[in-house]
Amino acid sequence: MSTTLGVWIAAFLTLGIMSFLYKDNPIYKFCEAVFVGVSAGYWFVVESINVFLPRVWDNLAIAVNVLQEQGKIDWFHWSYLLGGILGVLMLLRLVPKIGWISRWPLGVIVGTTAGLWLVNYLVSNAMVQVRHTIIPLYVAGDLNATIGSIIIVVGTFCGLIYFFFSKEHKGAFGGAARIGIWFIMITFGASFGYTVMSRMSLLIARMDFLVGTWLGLIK
Amino acid sequence: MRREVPLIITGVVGITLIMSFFIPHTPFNRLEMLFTHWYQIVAAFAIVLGILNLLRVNLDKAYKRQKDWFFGLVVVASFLLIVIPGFLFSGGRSFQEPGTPFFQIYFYVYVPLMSTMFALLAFFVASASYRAFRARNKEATMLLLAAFFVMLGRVPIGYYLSSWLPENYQLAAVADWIMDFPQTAGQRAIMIGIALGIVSNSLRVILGLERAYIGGE
Amino acid sequence: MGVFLFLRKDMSKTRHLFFESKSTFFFLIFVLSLFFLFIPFSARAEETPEIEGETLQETEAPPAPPTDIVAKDTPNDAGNSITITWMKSEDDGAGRNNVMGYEILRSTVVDGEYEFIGNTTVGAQQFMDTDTKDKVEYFYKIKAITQVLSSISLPSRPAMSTQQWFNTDRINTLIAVLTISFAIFYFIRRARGGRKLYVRKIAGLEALNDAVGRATEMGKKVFYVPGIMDMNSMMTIAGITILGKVAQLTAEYETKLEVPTSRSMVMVSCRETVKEAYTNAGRPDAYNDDMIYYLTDDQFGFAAAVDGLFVREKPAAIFLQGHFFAESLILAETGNSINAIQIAGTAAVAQLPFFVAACDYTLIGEEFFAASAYLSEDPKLLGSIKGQDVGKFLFLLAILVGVIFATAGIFDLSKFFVTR
Amino acid sequence: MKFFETLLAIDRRIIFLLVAIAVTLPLFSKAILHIEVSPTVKAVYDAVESLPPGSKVLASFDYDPASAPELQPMALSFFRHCFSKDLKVIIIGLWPQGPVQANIALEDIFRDPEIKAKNLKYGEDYVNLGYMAGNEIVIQSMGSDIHTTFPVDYSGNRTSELPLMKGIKNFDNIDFVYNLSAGYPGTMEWVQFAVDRFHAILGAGNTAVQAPGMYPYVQTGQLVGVLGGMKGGAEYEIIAKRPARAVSYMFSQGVSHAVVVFFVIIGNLAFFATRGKKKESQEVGKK
Repeated sequence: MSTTLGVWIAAFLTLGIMSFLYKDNPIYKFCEAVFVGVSAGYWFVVESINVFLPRVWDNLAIAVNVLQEQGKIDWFHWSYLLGGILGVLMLLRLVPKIGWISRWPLGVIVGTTAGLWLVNYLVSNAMVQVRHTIIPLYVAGDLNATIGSIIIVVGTFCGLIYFFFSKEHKGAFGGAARIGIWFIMITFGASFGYTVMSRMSLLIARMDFLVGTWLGLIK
Repeated sequence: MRREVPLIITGVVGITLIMSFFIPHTPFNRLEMLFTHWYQIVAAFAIVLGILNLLRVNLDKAYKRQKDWFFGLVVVASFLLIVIPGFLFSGGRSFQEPGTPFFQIYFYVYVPLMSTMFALLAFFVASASYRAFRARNKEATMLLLAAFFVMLGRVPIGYYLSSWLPENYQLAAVADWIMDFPQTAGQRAIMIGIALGIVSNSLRVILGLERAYIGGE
Repeated sequence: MGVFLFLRKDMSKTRHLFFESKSTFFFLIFVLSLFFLFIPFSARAEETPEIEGETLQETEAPPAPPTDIVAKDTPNDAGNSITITWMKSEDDGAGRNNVMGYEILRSTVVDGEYEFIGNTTVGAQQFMDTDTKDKVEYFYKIKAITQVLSSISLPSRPAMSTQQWFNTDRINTLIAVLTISFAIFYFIRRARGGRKLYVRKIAGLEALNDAVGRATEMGKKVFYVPGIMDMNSMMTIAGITILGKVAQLTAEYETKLEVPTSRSMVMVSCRETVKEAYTNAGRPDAYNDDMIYYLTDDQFGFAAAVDGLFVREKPAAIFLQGHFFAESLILAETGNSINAIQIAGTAAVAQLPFFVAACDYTLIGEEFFAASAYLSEDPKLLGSIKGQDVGKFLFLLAILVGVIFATAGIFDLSKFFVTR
Repeated sequence: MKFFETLLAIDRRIIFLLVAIAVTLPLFSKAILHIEVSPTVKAVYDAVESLPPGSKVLASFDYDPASAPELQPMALSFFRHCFSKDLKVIIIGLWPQGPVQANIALEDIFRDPEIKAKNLKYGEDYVNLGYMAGNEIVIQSMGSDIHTTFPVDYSGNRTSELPLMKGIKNFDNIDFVYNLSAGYPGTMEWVQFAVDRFHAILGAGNTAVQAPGMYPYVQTGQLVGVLGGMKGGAEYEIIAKRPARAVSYMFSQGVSHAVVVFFVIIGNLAFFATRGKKKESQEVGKK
């Protein structure tokens, strides 16, 4: 059995969370409260020291330094001041009367997200995938590759048809959409099957901690 | 004013960032990074709002002796338990180095909680598959079969069950085959669809047609 | 929309749709046999690359120098880079075959002193100097080296790095962005003109009303979780838009709504949205900031807390709409265990299977993004859906034509989709 | 029939209990099961194997302790492979806890006498540049200059003063990129930025959940190969002929899997068995 205090605390918290599987109980409530408090605190510290300090403080320090030593205005680093101002505007939410100003930084962030996602997903999801679906159906002398190609092209094609919104899924079109949803279901099934293993691994490691590290039953 | 200004900001920023993808010239080549950093800065500021809300709700609960008030106090106490050593006693910027008080709490309290919560998925995956994988209709049958073969093909049991078959018919090969072809095809259709959905949704946001996130007057 | 119905817990509703018992059974057998038939026939060839035995013969003569040194501004970049190409030494891979690599030398004066700036392996014919000052002329020499000897090429003509205003490598992406955007604009405009557009039913969205209605009947709460990501994800933004519609319903039905969030900014945005929805529904008095609250930024801390809320509050309807990761199944299974109606939606492909398995309805990928437009019934937004269908049609057409051409060996259309 | 009906409505907690037993009991056994190496794992192994000694390898640790059970074994066998082939390893992390996991792995691997004998030096044979906030933007910025992206390493040394980092400017000077990923940012971002934009050669280890999502990229060649979950880690250990932790957990893995498969079969049997009966009673009801 472990003689480290930390290991005992960890074991208590592990069992406390697991007890939720049986039913909600005070020990779980306690662990849950600890979890919420500690994790909120963890991210608060990390965001402050790992993001706020280097992004705002350090960049402005560089900007001021350049100004003092070279007398030049370093636009790039000064622009972080604007980021800091946006952050302060966000905090104006705490003042009910002018809280609506916090919509400005929100607008900047949503605009950034919309612009970046539009291009990046179009390139990496759509164009690249379309490109790799444009393949010859028939591969001379290789039956597997031929069947594989056909499945990929037909599956992608029909799958996309399923997502058509402005046309009723009827007749041949509906048939294709139907085949499409079969492919989508196979995708889901396969991903799920693959996941079972992943999740079991996590539990194995946790159980190994309990019976091995904590209780010392496994040599 | 309360509504128009943020919408205009959103539109201008969005279009600028789309343009920056095609323009290698400065300052456009740096905009993506700059705006992402701004987001991080705003998020770092905003976390204060969340934390204040969390503390207020829980202290309120304790003060008014509402149901489970004790656990409200636990939330506040454990928040302070990590924040105070984090800011004051863990060597400033090297607060995450092994050995600091912050790291000890991280390692012995936060990590086990996180790992265990994650590990609960093993149980949930089992109960969900028991319920969901039934051959109720053709679609469910597809789901079931794909899951069944992949599940078996990925572990040694699958090997023992099918080792008498020729190599390409063994469960591992079947699983690989499903993953390589039908799975890839389905995934691709979903991915292309998502890309189009994002293009359309982003445009609606940039054009100000979709503005729920901003609120009203 | 039977696809989603098989997932409902209430089986009696689905029975009429797909319950031809024998056919399903035979179908199972049929598909099973198909799986086995389609398995690859030939073994995967073990590829063992042959390594040629290299014989390093040391000779007294130096290697032939590289020739035709060409230095050019690297295209499509933000400057500070020059690309150098050359014809390899005659003793590289041929001749005496003793070249071991090349060294790249640089100078700002053609007959000045050349400094070493980098090296390449044998056989290379290109090097990118990424440390140049813009608008300054540079000359390059390439040195072929053997184990002991070396020979230097003639200098290149001067080259200068500059910044470009347009990335020509991305012209196809620009065309794609413009085409699809134009299609969307066009149909938004057309919809404005009052033309009615057909949009197929999306089962999960049809059920939205029922779910909130059920919560009202049972006198229980509605929970809405907008994912665990911040406003830097389009999925969060889409989730918040759908929240607007759900909030409008809960306001109308006078049902209690709770929105736990994992990010502070999402909390801020959700408050704006819900407040606006309650005002629009004519019930601003029923709105209260405490309906939307922050828990923790942590993925599993958030999941633990929301799980606790689910089992204690026992909501009748749960909406999981946004950007989710592994916690998806933790939330959905717990929601399932308390018999809540669950409607999920996400474009996180890896999480979709779990929502499909544990929720009553799931908005899959593109459906999730179309949801806000679909729910609004605003013709302009519906027009944008029609526009994205045009994009889909074009991609389908490209695949179809491209595959036909590729199979016939006429033309490789996939070239147009190469992205850099 | 009654039996099957009870079975259909079985309490989830019984399933939970059986899963717990299935996972725990095999931990006490020392059995080693046969493990088939899949082509995508072999591809990653071959890519590393084909690198000449002295090649520079970039390893990005994009996961946290929660996913360590799946990814840590991959980190260990990857480090062992690299160091035994005298490759130079540069460690970074896009997740704050990633570089910490890398240090834990290094500590483990240096206990191996074979690796210890090599007397590896920090700064010359491997470096840990630490965590950098910014997700995919970090990758993009590394594409132009790694030194400005990571001005200092994990312990605060100037990156430009580390001997290993001297000749390295961007992805052009990196021979192989290995990414251990548990989500976002992760392999998808490495593909989108390092591969699509800067033509890096990328291999990856993913949680088993993510791995299927990466198959399209493997198929297109954007990704050399991918290790999926603990099984992928075990396969790598097998192909490298160094069975370790992942291999030893495989027995538990197998048994727990069998239990789930068993439940799926039972569920379907019960479903088919009770279905006919339900139909009858419904028809009776109609009359």
